[in-house]
Amino acid sequence: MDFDLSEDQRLLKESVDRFITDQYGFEQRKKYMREPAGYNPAMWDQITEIGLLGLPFEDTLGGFGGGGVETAIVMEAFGRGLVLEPYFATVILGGGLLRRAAPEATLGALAPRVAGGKLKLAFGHVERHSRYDLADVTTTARKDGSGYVLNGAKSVVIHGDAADKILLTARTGGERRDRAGIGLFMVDPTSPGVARRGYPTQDGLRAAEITLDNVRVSAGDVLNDNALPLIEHVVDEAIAALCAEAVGAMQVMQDLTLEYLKTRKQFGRPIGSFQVLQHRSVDMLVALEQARSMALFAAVMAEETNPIERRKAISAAKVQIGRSARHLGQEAIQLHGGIGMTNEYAVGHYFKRVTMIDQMFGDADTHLAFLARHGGLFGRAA
Amino acid sequence: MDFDLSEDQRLLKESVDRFITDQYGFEQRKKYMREPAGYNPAMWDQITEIGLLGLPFEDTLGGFGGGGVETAIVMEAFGRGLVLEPYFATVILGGGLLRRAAPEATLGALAPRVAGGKLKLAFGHVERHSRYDLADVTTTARKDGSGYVLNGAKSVVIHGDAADKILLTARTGGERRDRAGIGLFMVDPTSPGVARRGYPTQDGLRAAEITLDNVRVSAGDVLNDNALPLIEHVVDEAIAALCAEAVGAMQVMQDLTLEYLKTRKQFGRPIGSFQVLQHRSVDMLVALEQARSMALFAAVMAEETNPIERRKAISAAKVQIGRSARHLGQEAIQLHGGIGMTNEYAVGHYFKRVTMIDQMFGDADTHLAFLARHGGLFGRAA
Amino acid sequence: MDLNFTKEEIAFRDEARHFFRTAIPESIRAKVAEGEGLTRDDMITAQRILNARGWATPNWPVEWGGQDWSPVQVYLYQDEMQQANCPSPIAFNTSMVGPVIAQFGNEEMKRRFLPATANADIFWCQGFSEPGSGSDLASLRTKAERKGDKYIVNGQKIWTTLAQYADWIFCLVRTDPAAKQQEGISFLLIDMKTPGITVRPIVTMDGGREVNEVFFDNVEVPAENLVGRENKGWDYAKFLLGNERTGIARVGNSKAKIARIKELAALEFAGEQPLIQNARFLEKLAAVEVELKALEMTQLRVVSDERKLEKGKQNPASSILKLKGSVIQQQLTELLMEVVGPYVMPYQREFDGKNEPIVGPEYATEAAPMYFNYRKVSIYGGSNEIQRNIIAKAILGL
Amino acid sequence: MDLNFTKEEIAFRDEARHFFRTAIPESIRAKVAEGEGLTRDDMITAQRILNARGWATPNWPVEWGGQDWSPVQVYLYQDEMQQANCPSPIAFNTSMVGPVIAQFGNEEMKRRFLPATANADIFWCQGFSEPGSGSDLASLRTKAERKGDKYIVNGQKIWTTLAQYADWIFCLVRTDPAAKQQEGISFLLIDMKTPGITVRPIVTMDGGREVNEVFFDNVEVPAENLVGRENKGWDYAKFLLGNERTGIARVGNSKAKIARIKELAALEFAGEQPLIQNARFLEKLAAVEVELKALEMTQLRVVSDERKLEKGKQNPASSILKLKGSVIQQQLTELLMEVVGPYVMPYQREFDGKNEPIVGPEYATEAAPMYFNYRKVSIYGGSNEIQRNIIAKAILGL
Repeated sequence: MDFDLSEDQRLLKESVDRFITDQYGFEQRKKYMREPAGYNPAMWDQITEIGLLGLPFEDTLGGFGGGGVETAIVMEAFGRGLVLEPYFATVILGGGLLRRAAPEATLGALAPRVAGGKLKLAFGHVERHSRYDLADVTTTARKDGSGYVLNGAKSVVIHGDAADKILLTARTGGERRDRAGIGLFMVDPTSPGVARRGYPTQDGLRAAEITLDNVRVSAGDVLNDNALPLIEHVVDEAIAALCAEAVGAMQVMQDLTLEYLKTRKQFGRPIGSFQVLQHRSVDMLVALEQARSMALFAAVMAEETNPIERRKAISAAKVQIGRSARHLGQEAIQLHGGIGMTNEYAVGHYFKRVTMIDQMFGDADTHLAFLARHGGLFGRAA
Repeated sequence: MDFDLSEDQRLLKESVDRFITDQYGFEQRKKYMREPAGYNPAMWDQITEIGLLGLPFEDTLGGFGGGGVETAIVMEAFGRGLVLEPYFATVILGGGLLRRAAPEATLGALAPRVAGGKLKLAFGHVERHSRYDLADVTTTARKDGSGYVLNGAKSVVIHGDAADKILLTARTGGERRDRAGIGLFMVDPTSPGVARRGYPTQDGLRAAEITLDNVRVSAGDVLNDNALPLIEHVVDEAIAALCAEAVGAMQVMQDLTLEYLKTRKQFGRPIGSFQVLQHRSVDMLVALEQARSMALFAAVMAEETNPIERRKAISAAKVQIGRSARHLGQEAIQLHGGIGMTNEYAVGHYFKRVTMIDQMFGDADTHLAFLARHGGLFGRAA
Repeated sequence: MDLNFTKEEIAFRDEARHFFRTAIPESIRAKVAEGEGLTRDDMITAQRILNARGWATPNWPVEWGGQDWSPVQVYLYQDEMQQANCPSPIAFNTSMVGPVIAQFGNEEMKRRFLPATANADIFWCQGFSEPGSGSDLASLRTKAERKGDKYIVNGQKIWTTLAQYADWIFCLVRTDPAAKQQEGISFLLIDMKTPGITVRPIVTMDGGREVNEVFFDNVEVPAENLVGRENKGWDYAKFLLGNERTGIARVGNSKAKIARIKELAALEFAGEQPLIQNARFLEKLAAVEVELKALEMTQLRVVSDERKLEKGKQNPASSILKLKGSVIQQQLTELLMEVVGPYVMPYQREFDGKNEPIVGPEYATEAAPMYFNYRKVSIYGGSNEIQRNIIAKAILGL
Repeated sequence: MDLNFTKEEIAFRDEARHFFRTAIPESIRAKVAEGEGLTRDDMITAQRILNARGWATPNWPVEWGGQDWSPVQVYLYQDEMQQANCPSPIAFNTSMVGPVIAQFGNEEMKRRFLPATANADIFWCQGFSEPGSGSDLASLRTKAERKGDKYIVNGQKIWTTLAQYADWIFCLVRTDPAAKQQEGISFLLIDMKTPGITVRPIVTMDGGREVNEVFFDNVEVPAENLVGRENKGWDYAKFLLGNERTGIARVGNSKAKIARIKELAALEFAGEQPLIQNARFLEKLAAVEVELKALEMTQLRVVSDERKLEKGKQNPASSILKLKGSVIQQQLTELLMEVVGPYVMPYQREFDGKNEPIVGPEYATEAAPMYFNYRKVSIYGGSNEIQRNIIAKAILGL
């Protein structure tokens, strides 16, 4: 066992960290957010240049074959910067789906374009009443010649308004909530019958509602007609990535809070000298370190091939991150007092981001229920 | 609405409080515990003299017709003293069952003996696998002439070894866990076929295991052959009484802790001057006041005739008391440090008592589940 | 002891329930239920309806429009108002500056301000906090120098709620810079239209614009706008902060939120069932309901005790009302967010956009902003940490 | 980064697993699993089995019987030992006094004590706390006056765990009453059979007799029993307390408890189902499992970091191990009590009674006492409050 980063991982970390430090200060980010796209295209180009867009792909496809640890390195840094660009949607979700669920030809054609920054992706899986159930798909895919015709709607498609192509689930067979019969399709948002409406999210990112009215999908854009287990694996990888991002965001909240406690004076002394605030900072540290540990666990377990073991581990991580982030975030606001409530100050933005991360792909209690249903993490006595 | 005590209630409170203050100091209690019976018969006589044993009965039966508030007044004081005598078993459970579930003739014959301190009672309702379900009765009552023959066993019968008569449930019909067909019988523990084994409980009180091997019960001792709803009402009253007792015990833990914080010195100053311990004492106060409020609510709602409203209110109180007592008790021990862990010092005894109260008639989470299942406390919008 | 309401109390409750649900426009109550911000007009409209009935200022002296209600009536009035999602009377007017003027102002000042304050002809805001003085209010530095029949005010206030709506501001200002912290402070009424006053909004993290900075640059204030005596402002501020102990728990408000949560949980699905049938969700909600019921009982204990206590004394249980009340309010916003699920994500506060149709169910829009916004309830008005400091000293004697 | 164990590490783990589950008598391991107290003989038996294999003192210098294990091996050793419900080597011997003697004692002292300590031929106890000095250890007052080649010791120690089993006690004593608190303290080894020593048991609230008061009344101690230099005892004590940072989380122990809880939850019924099928119970347990898994990962991060850190430095994450570990251990005792249900009530510790047959299921007997007893894990060895003080200063710089 060895927690040290490899030489390549260390170099990756250095370059991502440098990018965030140099380009993603809080004031810089405010400017990026005001761009028409809701993010800064120049930053997208820089992310492309550093080579991060190729993360999940083999080098023959323009990538560098990164796994869970590499993803965590990038996403933790992005969490520190609260990166606005559609990296998670394009690379982690989109790239992951291409890699795990698309025919080799499609992967071969698209991966280089993703890696080169030419193709932005998004993944539509939420529906009006699906909540967090990936199998709860009512959007229909009716076979039509060699292709399909789609009808339905997808909600809260993260960075759906920036995407050049939308990957989405539609039912090719079976009943609502059946695990079988869930196809994965690629849709051009400019095609006839596709309506797209973008909007900002609570955390300053972007999402879109997508409606599909007799949308024709050609055979080449049918990625998979029965894809749920593969989608689940990609979602597990995505959750692991979000865990790492949340840890980055939590670290900043912790740092900001400590900084504030050391400088803000009340009753003639730094408020960090008050024992109550000291102890509560320590409990924040505990929450942070526990979350960091589980994000690491998730990064490693995201590659596990036994699906139940993998999903249990990922659920456990999502529980820990959700609980730690809620506790740490609420305390960070509380210990800042009034200034923490304002939009001008950074801490609230991190708080909003981790709150939204808890909502993505199932909140802490939803994952706790899954974990409990499958017997927990530790076996009975040997 | 009026929270003031009536004149009678005030007099009752004064006399019970005086009894506890004079007779039930912690060192005195230690001595009583070493008596062969596990309590002090002289105290039983005093309780009789004050007239507390007649609490639930009408004055024609030697009592004073007390209700929920009177019960709470007595039990809160008894909680402060950690009273060892079988008052709860005899009067609250036994007296309550006689009053609500026995034929008038039986009540008329026995109530004066209870009120006069001549008849101690206990109630057997727990079985090996029943947990907290009063309807989970496997002890059988087979009709035999005008009486019944009982077979089975009852567990953890509180003060069962002191009781002159044991009231207990046995199934006269229906299947295990059916609500119908649960009879209430009175058994003489010295009768043929009854085996009784007494033992101390964790909190220094006493209980007994009772086994029944073809025990004949005459018609006069069959209190009721289908009694569950009535038993539930008595158990609700008993829970309300335990809530009041727990509040008394919590108040003492709070007082002991504050006293300790003010006198114990570390690092050259009273530890109560440390802000962290101040804030934690305040959170203990919050727990205590919330519990006190709900014990009051329970005292009043114990008389409610709509069984679902009554049971929901009582469950809510048991939840609050269970949670408050666990929090306050654990903190009381923690803030005392080592001394709080010892058997010589009082606080641990209160902690053990409130821990056992949580176990009686369903722990906090069991009652929370009941409450949730029945729609909670507050209605939907009018 | 009788915890049932008397026949008269029940009649009063029913009267209040009927009044709040019929006299106050449905459109305004719906906004309160959804957690949408009220406009200035909404607030004034509601207050004038209450005032027309004499119910805007029940806590004031009777001669100035107050009601001689029992504590139980006051409780029922608040509880029904909050449960009906009726906006409370503007707190700055009715709970804060009004009682101070009624208690410490001279006759001239009372006549000038009290009727207009009750009827919201004047919309007040409060100038207490300053950038350097959060929990440590007494360290404030905004200065008022007496020059002839005027005070010249210079300095800055912060966290001034609804200053953008306000006609007047009541301020704590330092009139004696040499005096020790709490001495040398005065209580001054200032017309917001006076030259030299600048209001700068502070956007909160939920996107709300409730709070402001207010700058004073050589603002001339007539000396007659001084409340009571110079350098005694700290006493008046303590009087002000000591009012309204019971409403602070906001029990009726939390009851309305629980009703709302149950309503919405019947519309949202978790798997094949509506969420309202999900045992785990119900248990989480029930756990808060228990705490709320306990808090309501605690509040009633305090209320019922009030008439027996000396003026100015408090029941120890009253100290926990704000602490526990704030936590319950916050927990309920968490549960509301949980009900909504993925649709909490779209950000669609109207002033941000172009009045496009709503994304997702309408009730989803305010769920996350309300969660973010409610973090304030344990910060403003004396943070929960300060509350614990005070209780530890005043009640526990530590 | 590779979080898999190497082939060598797996082989070591399997070897440890096999050893602990076969070499240590089942009867002893069953007592640990049930939470029953071990007898002195049990503890010595287990330790001698470990020592025979060289596994009683892996953390000692190799020349005195230690193992040159990697941090990962140390972790695996502890984890497997705890999971197998094997008693840990007597901590006073192997983690406390042994390393101090090995580090600071002279050759003569090492030869005299170390082998006997490793083999539990001497059973040690620890004399640090005093009645007046709980968390404030440096305020201790037990006094050792040098008289010729002897020290004369007078004073009192408290919370002395297993003093009733001990042959020797290692004590902090004040040798220079004039010096400032932490100076003037020495580290002294005292034979418990010396005249003038009285041991008085303190019964804890669970009925246990683990801890004692130890009184010293003119106890004569040969000067050669002084460890290191006079008045340097505080440094040695700090060294001692700084050891064993990782074992303190007791992750393996908590894993064993979870296994036990699941085993018992299959035997107990809640309604028609065994408790192990009750969703709410499983979620409560799973919530603790998540925290435990996180703690295990935290511990592994610390372990893996150890070889890279300077001797004496710590990974910041190490600071949370005791805090979180103690809370998890306590939560698990609550869940164990919940599994057992009404049968937690009978009190039947054997020394209290007449060896009657057990009431209720055998596993029920220790559930409540263990809950009561485990309150100590957040108190002893530096309370969690003191831990937070230290972390706030040392790690957070507050």
